[in-house]
Amino acid sequence: MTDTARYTRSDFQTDQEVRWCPGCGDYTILAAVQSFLATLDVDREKHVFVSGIGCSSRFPYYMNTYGLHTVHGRAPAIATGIATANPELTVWVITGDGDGLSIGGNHLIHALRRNVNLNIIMFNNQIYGLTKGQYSPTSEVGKRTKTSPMGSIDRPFNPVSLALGSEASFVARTIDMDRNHTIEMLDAMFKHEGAGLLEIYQNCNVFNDKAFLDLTDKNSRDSNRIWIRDGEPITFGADNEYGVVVDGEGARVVEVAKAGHRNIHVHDAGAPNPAIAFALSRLSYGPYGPTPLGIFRNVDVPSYGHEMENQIAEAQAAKGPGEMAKLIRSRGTWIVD
Amino acid sequence: MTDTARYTRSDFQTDQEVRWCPGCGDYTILAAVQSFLATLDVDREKHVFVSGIGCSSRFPYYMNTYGLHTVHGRAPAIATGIATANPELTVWVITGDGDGLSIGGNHLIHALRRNVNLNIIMFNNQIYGLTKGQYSPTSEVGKRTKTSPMGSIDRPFNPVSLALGSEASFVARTIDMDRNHTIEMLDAMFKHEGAGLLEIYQNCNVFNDKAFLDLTDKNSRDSNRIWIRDGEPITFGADNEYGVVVDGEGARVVEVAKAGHRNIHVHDAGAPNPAIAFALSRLSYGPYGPTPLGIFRNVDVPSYGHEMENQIAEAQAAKGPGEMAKLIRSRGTWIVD
Amino acid sequence: MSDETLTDERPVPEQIDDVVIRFAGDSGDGMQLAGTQFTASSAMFGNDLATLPNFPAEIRAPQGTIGGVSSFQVHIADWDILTPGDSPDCLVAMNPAALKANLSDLVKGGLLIVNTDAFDERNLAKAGYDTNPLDNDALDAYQVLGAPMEMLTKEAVKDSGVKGRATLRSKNFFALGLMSWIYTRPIEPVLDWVDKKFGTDTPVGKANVMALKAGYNYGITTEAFHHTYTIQPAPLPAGEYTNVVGNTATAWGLIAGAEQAKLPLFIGSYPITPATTILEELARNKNFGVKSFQAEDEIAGIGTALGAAFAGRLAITTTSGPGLALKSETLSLAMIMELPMVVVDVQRGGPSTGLPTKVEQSDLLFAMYGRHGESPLPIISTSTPSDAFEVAFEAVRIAVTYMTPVILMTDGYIATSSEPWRLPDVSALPDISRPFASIQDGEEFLPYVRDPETLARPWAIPGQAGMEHRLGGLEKDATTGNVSYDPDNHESMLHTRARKIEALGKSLPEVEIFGEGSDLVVLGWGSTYGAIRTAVTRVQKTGRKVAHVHLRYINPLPSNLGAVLSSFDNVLVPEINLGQLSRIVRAEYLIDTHSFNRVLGQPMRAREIETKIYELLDQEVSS
Amino acid sequence: MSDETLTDERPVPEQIDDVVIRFAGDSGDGMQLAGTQFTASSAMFGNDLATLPNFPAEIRAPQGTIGGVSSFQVHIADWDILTPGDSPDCLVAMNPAALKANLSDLVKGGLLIVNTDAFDERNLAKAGYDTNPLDNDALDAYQVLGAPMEMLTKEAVKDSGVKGRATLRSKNFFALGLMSWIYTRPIEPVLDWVDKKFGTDTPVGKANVMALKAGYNYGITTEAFHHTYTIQPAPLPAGEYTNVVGNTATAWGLIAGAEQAKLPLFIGSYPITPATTILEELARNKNFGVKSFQAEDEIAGIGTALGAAFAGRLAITTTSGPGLALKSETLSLAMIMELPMVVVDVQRGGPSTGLPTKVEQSDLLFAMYGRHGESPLPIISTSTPSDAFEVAFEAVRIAVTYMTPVILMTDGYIATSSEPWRLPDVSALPDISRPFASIQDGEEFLPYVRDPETLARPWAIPGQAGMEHRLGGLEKDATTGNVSYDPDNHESMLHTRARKIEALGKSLPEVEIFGEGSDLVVLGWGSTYGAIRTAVTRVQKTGRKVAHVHLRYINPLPSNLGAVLSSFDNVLVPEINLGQLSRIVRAEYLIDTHSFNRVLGQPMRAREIETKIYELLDQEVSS
Ligand SMILES: Cc1ncc(C[n+]2csc(CCOP(=O)(O)OP(=O)(O)O)c2C)c(N)n1
Ligand SMILES: Cc1ncc(C[n+]2csc(CCOP(=O)(O)OP(=O)(O)O)c2C)c(N)n1
Ligand code: SF4
Ligand code: SF4
Ligand SMILES: [Mg+2]
Ligand SMILES: [Mg+2]
Repeated sequence: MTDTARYTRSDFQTDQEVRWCPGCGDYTILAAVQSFLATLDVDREKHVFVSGIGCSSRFPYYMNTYGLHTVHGRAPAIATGIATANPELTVWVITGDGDGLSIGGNHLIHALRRNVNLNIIMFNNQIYGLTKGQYSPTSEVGKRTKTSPMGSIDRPFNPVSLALGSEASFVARTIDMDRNHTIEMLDAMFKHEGAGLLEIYQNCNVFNDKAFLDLTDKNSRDSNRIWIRDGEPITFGADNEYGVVVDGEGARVVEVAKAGHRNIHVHDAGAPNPAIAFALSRLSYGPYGPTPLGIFRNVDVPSYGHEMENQIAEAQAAKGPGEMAKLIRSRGTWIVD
Repeated sequence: MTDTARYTRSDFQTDQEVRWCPGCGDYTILAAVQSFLATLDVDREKHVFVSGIGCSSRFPYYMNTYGLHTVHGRAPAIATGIATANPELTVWVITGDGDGLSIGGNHLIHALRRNVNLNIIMFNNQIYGLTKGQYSPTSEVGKRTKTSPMGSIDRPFNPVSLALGSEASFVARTIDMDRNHTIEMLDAMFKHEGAGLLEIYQNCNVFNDKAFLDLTDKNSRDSNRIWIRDGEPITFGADNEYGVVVDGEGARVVEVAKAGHRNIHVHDAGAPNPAIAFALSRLSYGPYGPTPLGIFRNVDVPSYGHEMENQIAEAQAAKGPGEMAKLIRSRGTWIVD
Repeated sequence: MSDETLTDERPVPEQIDDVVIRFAGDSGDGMQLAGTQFTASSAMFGNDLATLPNFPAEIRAPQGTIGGVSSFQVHIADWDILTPGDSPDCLVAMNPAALKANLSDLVKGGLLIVNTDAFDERNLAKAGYDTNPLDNDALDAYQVLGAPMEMLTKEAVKDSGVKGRATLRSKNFFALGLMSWIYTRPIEPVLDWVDKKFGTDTPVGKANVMALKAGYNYGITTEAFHHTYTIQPAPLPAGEYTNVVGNTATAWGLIAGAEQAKLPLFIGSYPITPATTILEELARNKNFGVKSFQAEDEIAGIGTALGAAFAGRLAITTTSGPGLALKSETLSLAMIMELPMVVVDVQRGGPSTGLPTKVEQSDLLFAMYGRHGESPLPIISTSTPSDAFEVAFEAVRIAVTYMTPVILMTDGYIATSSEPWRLPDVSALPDISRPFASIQDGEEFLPYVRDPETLARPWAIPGQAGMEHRLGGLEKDATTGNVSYDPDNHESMLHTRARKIEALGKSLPEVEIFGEGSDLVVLGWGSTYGAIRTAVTRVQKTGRKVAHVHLRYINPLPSNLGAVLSSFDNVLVPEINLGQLSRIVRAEYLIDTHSFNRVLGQPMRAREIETKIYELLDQEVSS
Repeated sequence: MSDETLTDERPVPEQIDDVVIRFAGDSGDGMQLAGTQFTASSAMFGNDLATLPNFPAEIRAPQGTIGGVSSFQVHIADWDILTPGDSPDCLVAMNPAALKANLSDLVKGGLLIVNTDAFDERNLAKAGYDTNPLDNDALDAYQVLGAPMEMLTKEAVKDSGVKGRATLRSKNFFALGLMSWIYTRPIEPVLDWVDKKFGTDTPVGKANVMALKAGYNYGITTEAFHHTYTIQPAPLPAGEYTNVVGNTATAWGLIAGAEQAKLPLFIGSYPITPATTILEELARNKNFGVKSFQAEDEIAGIGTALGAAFAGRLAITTTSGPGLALKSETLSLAMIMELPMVVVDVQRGGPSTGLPTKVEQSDLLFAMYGRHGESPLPIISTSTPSDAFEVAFEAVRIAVTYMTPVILMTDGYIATSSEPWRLPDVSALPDISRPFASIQDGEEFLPYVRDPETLARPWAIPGQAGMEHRLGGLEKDATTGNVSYDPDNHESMLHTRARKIEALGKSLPEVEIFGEGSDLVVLGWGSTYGAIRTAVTRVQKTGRKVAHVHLRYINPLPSNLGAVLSSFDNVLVPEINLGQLSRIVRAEYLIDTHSFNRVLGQPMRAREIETKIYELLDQEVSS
């Protein structure tokens, strides 16, 4: 972030009316993203926002950048096309828990494993908002919705675990209410080369209000937000009285006093092996009870877009730039006179 | 397995000519599955084999059971329909690394998270066989194929990691050449309730011969096959001179003599937390060097098919069986005379 | 407030035959509810009716703006009506945006009821009004009646227990009360509903009741509202009626079909507007043994349905255009596997995401040809909300009898609108079951040997011993069903699959002609039924000869259709698309149809069809 | 073995005009290679030619069985031929299964060359022969020439360094050598190829050369083979030629299009037979700046292409039927976003997985109507392997000029067969580039304001300052492209998108009529070109009047097509489907076409069309 910012937030606002329900968590995320982009020294026209379908996926209409509001679930694939066609661009994917994990799950995991140069923001409200309240792949077991009137029997995904199982090189989690942390995560993802996934717990006050209460309620949040920070021991609670240890059974929450401070796990987001990041992702099975927030993994891997350009450069160096006249003769010719 | 078997292997063979290339690993897997089924006390007509498209996916034609050879990538979804429609059936999914992880990745991860009562066998030959040799989502970086003449730049999936990231309750791996181990894995998966994934390294001798040489070659296999067995310390090598330890950095291979036997990790496939299973899956990034084989995870979770039946029973208990005459009157009626 | 206040001190109301009323307000104003309740009272009162909800694609578009306006139109009458009406006779406008968005539809001289409290500067600006239309001559062409509904509602509910801004939520009940007064509707059905939904003891329940009565009383006490109206009950055929919404009728028809086919119902679907409520209604009825599966996407929706069909269940999948696109590949598989399945396409505005909450008939050619290779399927369509019950039942019958997927076409208008439905005697529904395959001991099971009449192949399901068999997407041998690359077998299988559709055609009823003469026939399908029938009837009343033919079956077309159409000089085909049925009819019968296409995201209007009919008739005369 | 042995001691060969030869053997026998090399020599020799490979759907079906037979047919001639021939004049059968599978096609009296070594009991049984056809009168109708090819090959290559069973691998080269002798083909081109591929010093290279020469010499030394044939070079127009396979020509046409459109090419595709080799050919040419992306599925294939199009690249996606089904939804999005893209559909046998390695023309109606909503797209088709270059180039031109996805239809026959192609002067290819959008300072960028002639909207790409804009699948305002729910705007946009196709139509060439008269015109599209033209020419030679019209453009149809077709009494439409173009033509022009449909997974045969033409002409006469 530079201090002589070229842009202000309003440079990233469009003239389109924002059409979310009053009180929706999407508003705060929009504001955070706009504010964040204004701090960057990246030409506005180099940003591209690509979304699927859902409440969250209307996002690009509100960003005064290039943008595509595409079809349900396909944003990671379409964005992959943009990002590999032109790796000079900064490509953002906006998706929801339904868009990104239900219909779009496959494109998401493939974009992650390929390490395509994308910044993927997943608005996880644990519900289908736009279609008016059906359970999603992150809804908890037992959730009653119009399509699960007796309670959902689907075991949910943990998006962070899924991403790590998909070889993601950057995975983080934040919550809509915490604007500063959201911006911190956006910044880290932006700086990371290749594919990043940022899961944002986002409140849908119409169809799934208070889903994240454990993490947002004044009384419970301090003891439930496990901040994970690279290079720091993982402690939390109002007085950092809780901590996380990692051993041969995985990661678990302990009282620091009992476990001893030197046994508290020091987080290493850059560890080449994703095993511990995965273990941390299992501290909670959703936004219930102590739940880690922050960057789980952040490792350097060359991005797909650049790898592709490298091969072209190599091919041109080896064979010379393509010549049509040569190509059509490459299978042998003969002359008829 | 009973000793007074009702069936012999030939009861599970069909009159269709087996159309794989001579020497293909698919033959040994077919034989193993047929032999295994013959040992079970399950009526032949209760088995259903469902596949997508690929060399491996021709499998159902050779099984004298009910079967579907469907469309590319969709077998887990179609099988989900069968298994939830009738949980009394034993439903097997046969898929390949292309079919199951490329086009079909989404259905696979959703079937796993839902814990649908399916036994999924993935033939991983790290190549597209049927379309004549393009790289697949499990092919190694740098692999040269017709669609990657300068080497693939796609980072591969580790199918076991992906399955664990998808909340799978049973995940195992074996290799086509080892018939006994294959049958042992099939048996464990069959006994497990809900979704199981068995990855089988399968040699495609035409388009990707010797991909698993580290694990099959006489000279290298002993030092590269890490057998993982529930309740046992993980040691391997001709003289069990190697072992695996798990600590705050993940799992790694050590010399038992140096690390000390009591530090060797004792495998717990039934651990509710998948973190250590995931750590084990990271011991290798493919069938190169020391690679774990066996059951990574095997936990009890109620199956989707039964959960669905339970809700129906509950609904009927609460509301009585459905009556059409009542249903059409449920929104209020009036009489016109 | 005592109940006496509700004693009718009503001046004799004017008796009218029918009225079209539109409730319009902000998405958050509860207009859908007010309209639905008004409809329910009218139904109970014995009127015939038809409704048309209309809402924005957003969950809640910005308050107070044109984009955020939601409306509900209802047509009530003392005669057998078929459409929600072309233009409202009465418009309730809860705010300036609602006025602006709907005024041009109101008939000149129509009744305009406005919530004057909402006409403040902020709201006027949001709606794009420079000056307040209530203050100038902008509304001179209408009878304008204003009421400060917010103030009155707040006042009325002050003892309910509801506090603050939330009190305003009941203003739709105020409007409903007032409208009930003006149109002499009973308010008891509404009171019953509130009781069931909230209980009359809860703050919300109390507030709604208080607001409703306040609105009604406001009519009584305010002279301005003393010109009231009444519409006599319609002479509907005797019977028991319910007011049914199209998607509900579809869901019920499918359940009835499953019952009569003696098969447990399995639905694999992915939510999509405007189809979702079919899935939701089926999910609610698990006590019928219904298994409802919310899939990860549409491909899995039809995939699970296909699996369930193989397992011997009645397989259903429901969707709208974009989802139908995703089902295409698996539908072709289901076709070649010859497994029964009903695929419901609730058409919406296209292409792409299009106008997702609006009506369109533009998936017809897609349903016909939307699969690679030669992949013919039966297509059946529903004309009205209640017709959906019968059509869904019929789709099940065809699927099971002919062992084929069937595409059932409905649309966003039928899906969400309602009409009175005379309840059928469900115990008299036909048995449409077809036994599973069976073989003698030692006999070889041949999964592709067909019934000579229907050409249906046998259905053997996992669990049945001795009939183990494999199905696949590769071309199959004509008897064993094994993979066959034989050229002649392939060609013959293509013809056989086509002939199965023809076999179905032979068993179907011929089309009926409504009307006579040979000048002009209007040919329609789907939700244009009411508009076409109304238009044709009106023209007929003038003594001109014009006929109406409406299709339920589109593939195959009814056997006498070609002859019927050829017996007319003109064939007019009104469609909410750019001429899709027209194209099919042209190719089939080489008849030079007149396409009439209005694609506005709205139901067809009878008046426009009427105009078009006259245009053609007059051309005919003058030429 | 010294080179002298190759000195021609040839008796004067019989001069023939053309010959159709089919090499047939087990999938593992290398028949595709033998055929390809025979073709290459003939091409170098100056003959005109056409080829037809044919292989099983399995990678390697069970050895020795009918299902495992692979064949390669080539037609060589001293005149301008158009098809690989209906029936071979000469059949090479490497084993009993190959004989059984192909014999019925061989013309009576034709030359039959068999590898006698393969006719042992095991192979005969696998092929389903009870007795050895070489030993009885089964082959009396043919000229049978046997050679113990395996024994001779083994013997010939014994010093090559290749050992054991592997020596047998060269038997295809033995057969090739023998055939080169019989048909007086030069073997030098084959020697060159072996050198390039294996090097003549490697064991495999040596073995192949040795086997080739041995086969040739066997012809010289064995009296039985002393009746040889020669076919003079064809009087092809002067120029430089290559023998091009359809999919390669398609790939090259796309590259040429990208070059002339001044856009880097991006292909996002998922492998599928018979389209894969286009992706593979493009992947090979990264030095042209081609970015080739092997996607996770077809949806991602077109998805990435759409993204690349938005980013300002020439976007390509290639597939076959099942994949086209999966692309439907995104294709509709690309259509409404009005982004340029070429979608190549290499049609194969359907429905479902169908006959994946065989030819069919059954995706035409799917290409036309295979999207939900009103979603019109240009459709263009290629008639021959070399035509594919031009058509692919033209598809790029249309996509970029009109800002639209274009569907390019080809098929499994064109994809895999080859013909001599006179190389175009690529430096003279037209510039088909269209500048990206630009605006004046302060001007507002309006992404949906159109070019008045083409109706193309401007193309502004990320990275261009001041033109930031958002595209989506919801209906869009006619100028700003912002979301619009306005009813009239929607209807008008539907018409505008339809008019864009019409605008394209106006710019396209009219169809040309080959032939004259008014009795009968044969209307075709795609790979039936050669068969139709051959049939029509043959009939014309008898003095009867019959014409041929072949379509390159199918949507929109050429502007004069209706008039042209109406000027004939009969319109015959031969198609490898159940009448799809026929249906389009009927709907469009109300012409009662005669469909002629053969759907055998094989190219149309000229002879069958010829028969059909006579049938119609004679009916005409007698009626
Ligand atoms: C192909 C297709 N299927 C289904 C839909 C309907 N649909 C639109 S958004 C949505 C789910 C949205 O959920 P999510 O991604 O969580 O977004 P949210 O609205 O909660 O932000 C669905 C099912 C569609 N538009 N297209
Ligand atoms: C929709 C669709 N896309 C593509 C194909 C082509 N295809 C068939 S099998 C296959 C890949 C098979 O790979 P894998 O699953 O690994 O199976 P294997 O042949 O290696 O056993 C592909 C791309 C197809 N049949 N259908
Ligand atoms: S429905 Fe939920 S997610 Fe959608 S805009 Fe409203 S509050 Fe936000
Ligand atoms: S191509 Fe490979 S995987 Fe397929 S049958 Fe042959 S050896 Fe097996
Ligand atoms: Mg959501
Ligand atoms: Mg494979």
